[in-house]
Formats: sequence, structure tokens, C-alpha cells
Amino acid sequence: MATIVAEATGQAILHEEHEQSFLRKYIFSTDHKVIAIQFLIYTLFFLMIGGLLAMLMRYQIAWPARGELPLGGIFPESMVASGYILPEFYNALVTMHGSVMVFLAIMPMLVGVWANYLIPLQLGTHDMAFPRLNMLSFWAMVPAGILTLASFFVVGGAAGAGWTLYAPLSARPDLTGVGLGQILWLVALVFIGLSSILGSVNYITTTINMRAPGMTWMRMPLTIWSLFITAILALLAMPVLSAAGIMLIFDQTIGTSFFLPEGGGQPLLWQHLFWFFGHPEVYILILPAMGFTSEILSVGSRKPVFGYKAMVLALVSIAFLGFIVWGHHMFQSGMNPMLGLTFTVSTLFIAVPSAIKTFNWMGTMWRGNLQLHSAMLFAIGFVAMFAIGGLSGVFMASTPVDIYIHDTYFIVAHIHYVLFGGSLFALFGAIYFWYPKMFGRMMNETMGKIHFWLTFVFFNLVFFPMHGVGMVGMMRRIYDSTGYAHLQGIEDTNAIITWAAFGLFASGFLFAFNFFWSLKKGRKAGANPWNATTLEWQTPSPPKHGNWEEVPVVYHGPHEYSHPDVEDKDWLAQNERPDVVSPAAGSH
Amino acid sequence: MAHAATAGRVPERGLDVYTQKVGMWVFLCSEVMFFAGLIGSYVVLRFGAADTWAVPNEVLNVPITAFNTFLLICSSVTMVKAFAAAQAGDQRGIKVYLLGTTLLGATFLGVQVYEYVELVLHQSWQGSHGFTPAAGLYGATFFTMTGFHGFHVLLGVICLAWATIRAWRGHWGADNTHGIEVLGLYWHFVDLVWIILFTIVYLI
Amino acid sequence: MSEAAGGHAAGGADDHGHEHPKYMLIWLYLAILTALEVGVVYLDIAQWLIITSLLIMAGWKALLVALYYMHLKFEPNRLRLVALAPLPAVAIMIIAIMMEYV
Amino acid sequence: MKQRGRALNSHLRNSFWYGGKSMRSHFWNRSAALLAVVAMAACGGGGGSSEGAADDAGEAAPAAAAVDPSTVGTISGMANFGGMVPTMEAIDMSAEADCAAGYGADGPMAQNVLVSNGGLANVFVYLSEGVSGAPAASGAAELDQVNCRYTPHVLGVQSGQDIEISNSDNLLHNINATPTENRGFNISQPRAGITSTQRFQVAEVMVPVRCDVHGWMQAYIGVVDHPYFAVTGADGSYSIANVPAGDYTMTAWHEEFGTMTASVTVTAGGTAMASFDYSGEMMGADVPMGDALVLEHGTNRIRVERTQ
Amino acid sequence: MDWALPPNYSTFGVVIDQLFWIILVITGIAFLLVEGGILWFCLKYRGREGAKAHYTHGSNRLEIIWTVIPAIIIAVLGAYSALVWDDIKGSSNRPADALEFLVVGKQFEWNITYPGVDETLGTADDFTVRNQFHFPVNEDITILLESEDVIHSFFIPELRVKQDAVPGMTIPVWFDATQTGNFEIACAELCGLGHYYMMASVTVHSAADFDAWQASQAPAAAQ
Repeated sequence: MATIVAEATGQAILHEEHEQSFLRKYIFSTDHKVIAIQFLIYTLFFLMIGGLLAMLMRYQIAWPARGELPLGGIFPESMVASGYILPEFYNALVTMHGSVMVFLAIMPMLVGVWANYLIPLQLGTHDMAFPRLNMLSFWAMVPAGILTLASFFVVGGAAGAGWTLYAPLSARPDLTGVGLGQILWLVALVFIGLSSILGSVNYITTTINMRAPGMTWMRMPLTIWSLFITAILALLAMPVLSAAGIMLIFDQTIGTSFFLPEGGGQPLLWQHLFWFFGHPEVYILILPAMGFTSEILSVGSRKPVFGYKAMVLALVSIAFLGFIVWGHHMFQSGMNPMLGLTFTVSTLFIAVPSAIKTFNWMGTMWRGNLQLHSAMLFAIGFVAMFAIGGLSGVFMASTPVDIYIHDTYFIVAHIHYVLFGGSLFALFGAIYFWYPKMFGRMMNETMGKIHFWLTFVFFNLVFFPMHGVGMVGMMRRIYDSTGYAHLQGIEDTNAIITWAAFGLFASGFLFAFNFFWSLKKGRKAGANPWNATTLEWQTPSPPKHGNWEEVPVVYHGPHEYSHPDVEDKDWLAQNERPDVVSPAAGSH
Repeated sequence: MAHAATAGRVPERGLDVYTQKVGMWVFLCSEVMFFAGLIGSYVVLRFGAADTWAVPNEVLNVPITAFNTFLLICSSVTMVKAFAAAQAGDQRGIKVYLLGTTLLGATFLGVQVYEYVELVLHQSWQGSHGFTPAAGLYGATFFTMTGFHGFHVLLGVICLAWATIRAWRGHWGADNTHGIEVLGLYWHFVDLVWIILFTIVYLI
Repeated sequence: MSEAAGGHAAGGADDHGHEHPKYMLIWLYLAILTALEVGVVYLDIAQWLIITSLLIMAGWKALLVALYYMHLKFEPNRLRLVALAPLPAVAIMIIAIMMEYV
Repeated sequence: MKQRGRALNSHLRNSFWYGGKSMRSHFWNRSAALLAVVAMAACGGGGGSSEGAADDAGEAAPAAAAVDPSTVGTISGMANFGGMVPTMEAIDMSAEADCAAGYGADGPMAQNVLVSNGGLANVFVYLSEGVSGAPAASGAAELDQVNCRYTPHVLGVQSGQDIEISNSDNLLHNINATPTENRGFNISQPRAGITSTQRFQVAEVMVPVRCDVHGWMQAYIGVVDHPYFAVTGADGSYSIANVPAGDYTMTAWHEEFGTMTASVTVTAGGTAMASFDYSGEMMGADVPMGDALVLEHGTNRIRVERTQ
Repeated sequence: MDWALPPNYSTFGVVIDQLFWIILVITGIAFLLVEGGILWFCLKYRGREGAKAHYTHGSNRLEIIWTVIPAIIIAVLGAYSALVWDDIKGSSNRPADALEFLVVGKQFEWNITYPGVDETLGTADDFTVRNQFHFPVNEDITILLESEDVIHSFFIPELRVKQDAVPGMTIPVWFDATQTGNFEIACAELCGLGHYYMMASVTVHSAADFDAWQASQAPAAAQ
């Protein structure tokens, strides 16, 4: 992977003036931009791995009786036998698809890549508060990735207890057939926790203490706000997962029984601890995406963000509510029904800030001058898909309906509308949007648009029908649905979903091609190809080590587009002095 | 591009506290959550299986641990004394107090190792020989919590030793107190956690 | 956190450190409280009384360390906010999980 | 189920995945396992123990060494059964119609004690003492699943020998082997025709094997270090050929009657006889075995009923 | 391609389905509003050369409107959901004189213990049947749900019943079937490699048929 990083960054920092060894410059770099690009390569790789796991899974769901897995022969007998994916391998696929996507792809891509890249640039500072910790936060992810990949090849295969790792299934190897694989994943999880905590300390401290002069809280771009809030969530939630994960490792290895009822332990304790982390995690996975979307929509609509303060308030309240709703994952778990009542109410109320955000995004587009480039298309796609994901969430927030919906494909549809239609759409948008800043070249627009439409169409073909399959009652994580009487008649739907999933996966390669092709062949981008106002666009692309020749001073809010008093252009950079541009253009 | 030529302007105020200190406090927040996860589990598990807990002093050696607690409290006071000495530019004070803190921390660890060895090898519990992490929830929670605290002490002692070496090289002084203060914050936090652990694990 | 534009200072920004708290006095306090704690365990009084008093003393000691040794007493409010931030989360977690036993 | 039903022991549960001899229930060994994992993680290595790393050692020799007929003899004998034959329980396979169809009008019965003409089937007999040096394992032992039952019910293998497990039922079986000395496995075979090859590296009598999908499915695999073992047939007879001349102790193991031993002297070219006598009164004997992880119904459960 | 809830056969199912459809209508309207709005904006405000966007930082009135309206809808929905939830799962609403069964999940079977003719669990005439759940129609049924090994989830789609079975706990679940019929219990919580195969048949009998069935089973179990 090292060589890829080198290639990618070679473009980025070609004009680097510092005398540094190759190793210090590209591998063990403390420059936040290089670390961000390392994270980007890392996460794109794991995005592909996660996708691959999903494809195998979909094949099994669509054609459980067929066998004949294409290229099935390359798998060892313990995974695929006679062309059939074995149930234990299927469980590993389900588990590791979720785990890889959440912990090694989406989360580090949202936070590791963009918090690293954008926080110093958008705040107008030269680097993170603790550059060496920042480097460590990337290098803690590397063993995590290696352990995860290795876990597939140990005796017993990779973890197979679901990404939620419910004990006792995850704690007793004799019940799953998975021994070392589970432990390796848990150790990887501890590394991920470490990485995430180190990263968060950096992001929070930098945001609090290192803003450029004039960059007041209410002049911070919404991206920064969302990343800041996300870092707080990660800081407070990840350690709980680490603690729980370590207890689970002990259960597996040294004979404790924290989560095993035979020894007096409590399976529900695991669920409480996991979801105490898990629900904030859900917001860790969506808040940055909301930030990117706000930013891209504003730039693409040439309008200020509609209701900036409400957006900030909504972020803060989502984060706060995020800590008191975890029980809604456990309505059917046997926990105290009284808790169910409390959690229903708090959960439903989290819909309110989400609704505010959705309407405000629409407000941002309203009467705008929409530039429908790839980044903007993905941002609009985010709003459209997130709305569906949010609305389907109302079904399971309502406890009685959740009795039926819980652990069916309806949930699968919901989380994918939020995590893929939401987070990943916004991430694609973010990559199209900030790619020119990272590498100095634009990504190819035509390929970008084709990528968007393919992704959009296939995505909906994959996940919308899952609502229907869920209504019929198809359970999650099920290896073969054909044996159930109530699941007769959904085979065609499952096959369509699988074909569409193959299409969705394939369209990812178009993106990958575009990404690498544009490194060399992309149109050269100037400092500010989008005519955007935030600080990162006011320095050359790619920015040099240290980001600024002189520290910028901020005079305006973050999204001053189409200001009536500015005549020659429709934007007003945050660091443009009011008296230089126009005497009346000073904003709040 | 209208770059305002204003080099040297101060950044936004933030917390009015230097960055390393903010960073340490933010990090301590995550540490609080980590120990909250462990302690929370302890409380819940204990409520669920109260009858499997031994009464204080039956298994665990309270007097020696009380002495250990006292050691840690002393190390906290030497730590703040080191900071005060640094602020006053008292080089000798810095060296003496940092060294003292390191030694007290190391002694704490030594006593804890002794305690563990005694428990695992010689203590009997519920009819079986040796009180190990596999000895029911009581053993599991005891070793997990005190073990992780001990791990934090170990990290602290390593950092303290490093700071002490630097003290002998004259690194610290009235103009360079931040490192000692930040390390002190961590050390006091470890002390604070022990105060709580000592109470709920050994005494209640 | 949502402070008005302009970054005006909220709360007193004390310059810490110009007046040392009496570190040795606090140390004495802590040592005595520890001795008391150990002593209370051997008292022949109601269990709930022992537990309550132990918790109060532990909290007291923790507070002393945080306020004096960790200088929270002399820090600006904004930093105190950071230090207190995780406590609600801790409280919520423990209370909710304990409700399993209600 | 007597001794086997002993409350699930968390030590065993954890140890048996890490293989090795007598890892059971020793804290330090398991701590070492944990340390190894952590160390591996710390090195960023991981995944060291890939499939087969441990297995290669036990690769069967290409062909068993040629036997010199002038130095070997045969052991044969009977497992005799006297007295009242215990009635076997009927197995309720009604929820698995495809399997139930494979049985006659009486339906499937349990196989714990199979007696015909005074002979007891499914007794595992092996030389427990006196064997020095033995040819390496060759060929594969077979364990099939037919009509929701293991065939054979009791299987003997040599340590390191391939065990080919196959499924003749077109439905899901899982094969959960829970040894204490060897590394266990828990695999599944969702359709007919799927096979899997497993091995046990260390001698262990017996390794219980069960299917969690069909609670009645139980098999036992006896693992010994040499090829001198047999399982009595339906008539209770057995025969072990090519045994080097010498004095031996033989052990017979039965799932209900426990073990008994006999001394036997094998002469070159001769046939030594060793028979074992069982009776219905012996039901409930102590059955030595790697603890099967069988949770009994109604036991070992904590009842936490919610009241408000 | 039949995307619908399976037919409902239980008393609770009526409310659950009703709530499902109510939410579907509400979210459907919101869906049309949002997606329609986005599409309309995309077409209408599509960028043109020289055009300038309308400069606004928002509208407090609008924002309050779209905060308050969802909040009200949500509050009503929440209150209604909470009431129904309490009705279905609240311990105080557990039927007092229900017929009780013990259902024990284990990898990968459901073992159902029947109370026998005396209709009481824990007596000598109890008997256990693997993977077959028979019970009478139009009667309050309470199952005591347990698990031997890992977490399973007891799910009968047609009865709109789902409850995790947690080892170490006994969780009561109650329902009342309104029609006779044959269904299946599915396991809805990943429980290992045989998770998908952990199904049991459910037969809802008329009261007389149930007694007859139980009588036919009891002697076999008494052996």
C-alpha cells in the first residue's frame, strides 16, 4: 500500500520545499494533509473489501440453492464447499461486511480523512495541535486493518457474531466455530478505538484553540462544526466500546464471564455498553456527511446556508440526544419495558433536528443558482436518500411497529439508506469537491456524472426493495430464506436486488478509475475552482507544508454567496477585507 | 485575492489555556468514559450477583492496599510540588520532587504486583486455590479494573522517569512548566481513579 | 458552546498559579480521609451507612484532587466545562443500565 | 448423562480452541494465549496460524510400512451383553420429515445401547498400554450423516488421520466436535454432497461430536496414537489385525457403560482373544470423556423473572 | 413480488398494523414533499449564465414552522406508540389467567414445554416437544421465553410477535391468536451457523382440537 500512497501524494506535494526523507514525507509524515491522503487510500481500499464481502453475501441470498459460486474454487473448503458458501462463512461475511464498512471504511473516511484535511485548512491554521499524535492515529489503524484481513485466514475463519458482537455468541468459540478470528477482530477494534480517540483529541483541541483570528464559533464552516461535534461523540463513545471490547476479549481468552450467564455475567450488559457506543457511532457516521452536504449545497447553489444557526443547533442537539437513545436498538432484547417507553420518546424526538436539517437544505437550494456538477449531484442525492432513511427510521422508533420490523430487512434498508445513501453519497460528493484541493487537479466531470447516476439508480434498486422484503418479514443475517413459508414469493425480488448490487459495486470501479486517472490526466485546478468562500480555497492547490504563507484573518461568515453588495462576483471569501471588496459587504 | 496582511495577529481565544493542557483535559474526558465503562459494568454485575462477592478483607488485603493508596496520594503531592518548584525555577526542587513521584509510583506498582502474586498463588477463594481473573465475576472485575489502573500507572511512571531524566538535563524551569503540569494532570487523574477504585473495590 | 459572534470572553479568565494552594494541607486531608475510610469499614454499623459514608468520602477526596491538584479551582470556566463534559454521559449510562434492576 | 452433564465449565470452553495438550483450565496458559495475540497485534503481524500450519505435521505417510507377517498377530473378541436390555428412547423426528421417512414403522430410536444376539455394538476397543512405535496413519476415516444420524455412531481414528465428514441429507447439519486435548471445530454442511476433512493430532478417548440442529445426533470419535483399535459390530464382535507380538493392556469404552480393561498377549501369527462382558446393571457408569459441552434441559439456568 | 405485511392473526397485530399504516401515510406525505421539492428545485433553479441566487440567511418563521410541525406529529406518534407498547409489553398488562408454555431456544431448536391437561407448568404431566408449537385459538397465551446458550429471537410474523430469548433470563410474552392456522416460528437474532434453519411449526387449534392434540402427545411423553 505504501507505494500507492507515495504515488498519490507525489502529486500532492510535488513542490514541497522542505528537505525531508521520503519516509518522513510520505509514510511517517506529520503533515495533516499527507495523513488525510493516507487515510483516504486506506479507506477506499477497505470500502472495496467491504463491497466485495457484500457481493458474496448477495449471491448467497439470491441463489441459495444454486451453489456454483463463480470462482468458488479459489476459496478454501472451510469457506466454500462444492460451490456453496457455507453458513459459517456467510456469518463471517455478514459480520465483517458490517464491521469493515463501519469501522475501517466509512468512519475513518468521514473523520480520518476529512477532519484531518479540513480542520486546519478551514480554520486557517498551519497544522493540527498535535501532529505526532495525528500520525499515530493513522498508524494505529494499520494493525487494525492487517488483523482484520488476517482474521479471514485463521482456523475457524473471521468473526461471525454480527457486527454488534452480541454476547454470548461472540464470547463462546464453541458456539460459533470461530475462535481466533473473533479475538483478532476485537483486538483490531481496540486499535481502532485508540486511533479514534487520538484523532478526536486532536480535532477537538485544534478546533477549540487554534482558530485563525476572526474565526469565531459562528463563523466556522458547518463542516467544521459537524466534525467538531463528531469528534466529541467519538471521544466519549469510543472508550466505552474499548472497555466493553476488552472485557469481551477476556471472556474469550482468560476465562472471565462478564457477559456469560453461566458465570453470573449479563448478556444485556454487553448490549447496553455496545449501544451506548453504537448509537453515538451512528451519528459519528452521519454528522460529518451532513456538514459536507451543507457546504457543497451552499457552494453549488451559490447561496448562504439556509438557517446556519439552526443547523448548528440541530447538530448539537442531535449529538446530545444521540447519547440518550441507544435503547431503541434493544426494544425486543428483553430489557425493562419501562426503558422502552423512555427510549421511544427520546428516539422520536431525534427526528426533529433531522427534519430541520432536511428542510434547511431544501431552503438552501430554494431560489439558488444550482451548479449541478458531480459533487453537487451527490450532495443533492444525500438529501434525497437521507430523507428516505430518516423517514423509515420513524417506523422503528415507534416501539409497537418495531416489534414486527425489528431484525428484518426493513432495518437493513434503513441503515443502508442512512449509511450508503447518506454517508457514502456525501463522501463521494466530498471527494469530488475537495479532490482539486488535495491533488491540484479536477476529477473528470463526465465520468463523475455517470458515476452518480449509476450509483443513484443501482443504490435505489438495491435498497428500496429491501423495505418490501422486510415488510414480508425476511429476517436479517439469514443464510437461506427459501425454507420459510412466509418468505415464499420474494425470490425474484432478492435476485433483482443482487443484480443491482453487482451493478452498484461495478460502478464503484468507475469512480476508482476516475480517481487515479485524474491524478495524472485531470484538468489542472486553480486555487479556487468552485469559487468558494471558505479558507481552504484561499491557498494554492495543493497547499504547501504549513498551509499558509501568512495566517489568514477572517472577516465573514462561512458561506457568503451572491451577496447583493458584491458586484463583480457572486462570492465573498472569509478572509477578504470588507474595505477592499466593498464597504457595505461586512457580514455578521 | 485579497490576503489581508496581518501576520502576527493572535488567533481566536479558545479556552484561554495553552493547547497541550486543553489536549490533556480532552484526553482525560475519554479516560473518564473508559473507566466509567469498567466501573459501570462492575456496579451492574455486582447488583446482578451480589452474593458472589466476598466481604472486604476476606480475600483482598485491605491494609496493604490502604498503604498503597497512601503512596499514591503522596506521589500526587510530590507531583504538584514539582510543578510549584518549576514555576519558582527551583531546579533542585524539580529534580527531587519528580524523582520522588517516580519512585512512589514505581513502589505502588511493585506493591500491586506483590498483591497480585499473593492472590493468584496463595489466596484461596470459594474452595479453589488461587484467586485469578477466572474466579467468578468478583475476580474478573477486580483484576480488570485494578489491572487497567495499574497499566495507567505504568504509563505514568514511564513518562515520569523520562521527565526526571530531562530534569537532570535542566530541561524544566520557570519558563518551561507546561510539560510538568500536563503530566501532572494525567498523574492526578490516575490518583483520582484509584481513590474511587479503592473505595468501591476494596472497601464496599 | 454557542457563543455569540465576536468571541467575547465569558467567565473569569483567572491567571492561575500566582497563588499556590496549600498542597500539603490537601495531602493531610487526603491521608486522613483514607484512614477514615479504612476505619469505617470495621465499624459495626448498618451496611447502607457504611456504603454511603464511603461514597461520600471517596467523592470528597476525588473532588479535592480535581480542584486543587488538578487546579480546576483556578481554571477558567471554559476549561471546567471541558472537564465536566463526560459526567452527564457517565450518569446517563449508569442510571439507564441500573434501571434493568428496577 | 452423568459426568458429561456437568455444568458448563468456562475454563474448558475457552481452552479447547487453543489446542495443545492439557491447556484445560489453567489460567497461566490462557494468559499466555492472550499475550500471544496481543504481541502478534503489537507487531502488526497477525494471522500467523493460517490454516494447516499445525496440521502439516500430521500428514499421513504415503503408504504404511509393509508389515512383516512373521512378527504380527491378531486380536479378536466380543463385547457380550447379559441381562435385561435397556429400552431405548424414541427420537422425535417429526419436525424433520425427510429424515423420519428413512425409518420403519417404529420410527427412529436412540442408539446408546444396541444389543443383538447377546453382542453389544459400538464398543470402542483399543490397545491402551504396551504399544511402542506404530506405523503412521494412512487412508481416511469416514463419518457420514444419513437420515439425521451419524454413521458410524462410534468411530476410531489414528491421531493425525484424515476424517472425511460428509452429508447425505439434503438439509443443514452442523458438526460440533468438542475435544479437550485437541482443537475442536464447529462446521456446517447445509446440503447433501458437501464434505469436509478434519484431523485430531493428539490421542483422546473420546471426542464427542454433535449436531446442534438435531439435538439427538451424537457421535463419538476415539483418537489413539496407533492403528490398533476397533469398534464392535452389530453382533458385538471385533478384530484387530497386524498387531506386533507382545503384551498389551486393552481398553474397551462404551458410552453408557464406561471403560473396562483386559490384558492380552499377542504372538506372532497367532490370534489372541479378549472379550468384555456387559450387563444392564452397569448403566450409569462413569464414562471417561473429554467433557462434552452438553447443557442439560432445565438445569444450569438462572430464572430472572421480571416483576414490577 | 408481493411486498406486504403478512396477514395478521392476532389481537395485537391489529394495532401494530394500524400504526404501521398511519406512519406510512405520514412519512409518505413527507417523502413526496421532500423528494418532490428537491426535484422541483433542481429543475427550476438550475444554474444559468449570469443568474444570481437569492441572498438570504434563512427565515426564522419558516424554520420555526418546520420545527414545530414535525415536533407535534412526533409527539402525538410517540404518545400513541408508548400507549400501545405498554399495552403489548407492559408487565402490568400481562394477562392473569393465560395458558402458559415454556419455550426454550437452543442452537438450533425451539423446545416447547406444554403444561399438560392440568394447564400448569412445572407439574408431572408437562411434556416437551421439539420444534412444534401448538396452542388454542382465542385464548390468552403466555410463553415463558428462555435460552440455553446464546440470544435467540422468537418471531411469529403472522402473530406480530417478536421477543429475544436471552440466556439467564425468563421473559414472558403474551398474545392471543384470532384464527386457527399453521405458521412458523423463526429465529430473528443471529445465533450461529444454523440461524437460518432454526424454525419451528406453529399450529393454532380450536380449543377442542388442542385438547385432543395434547392428549395424543401426553402418553408418548409419559414413558
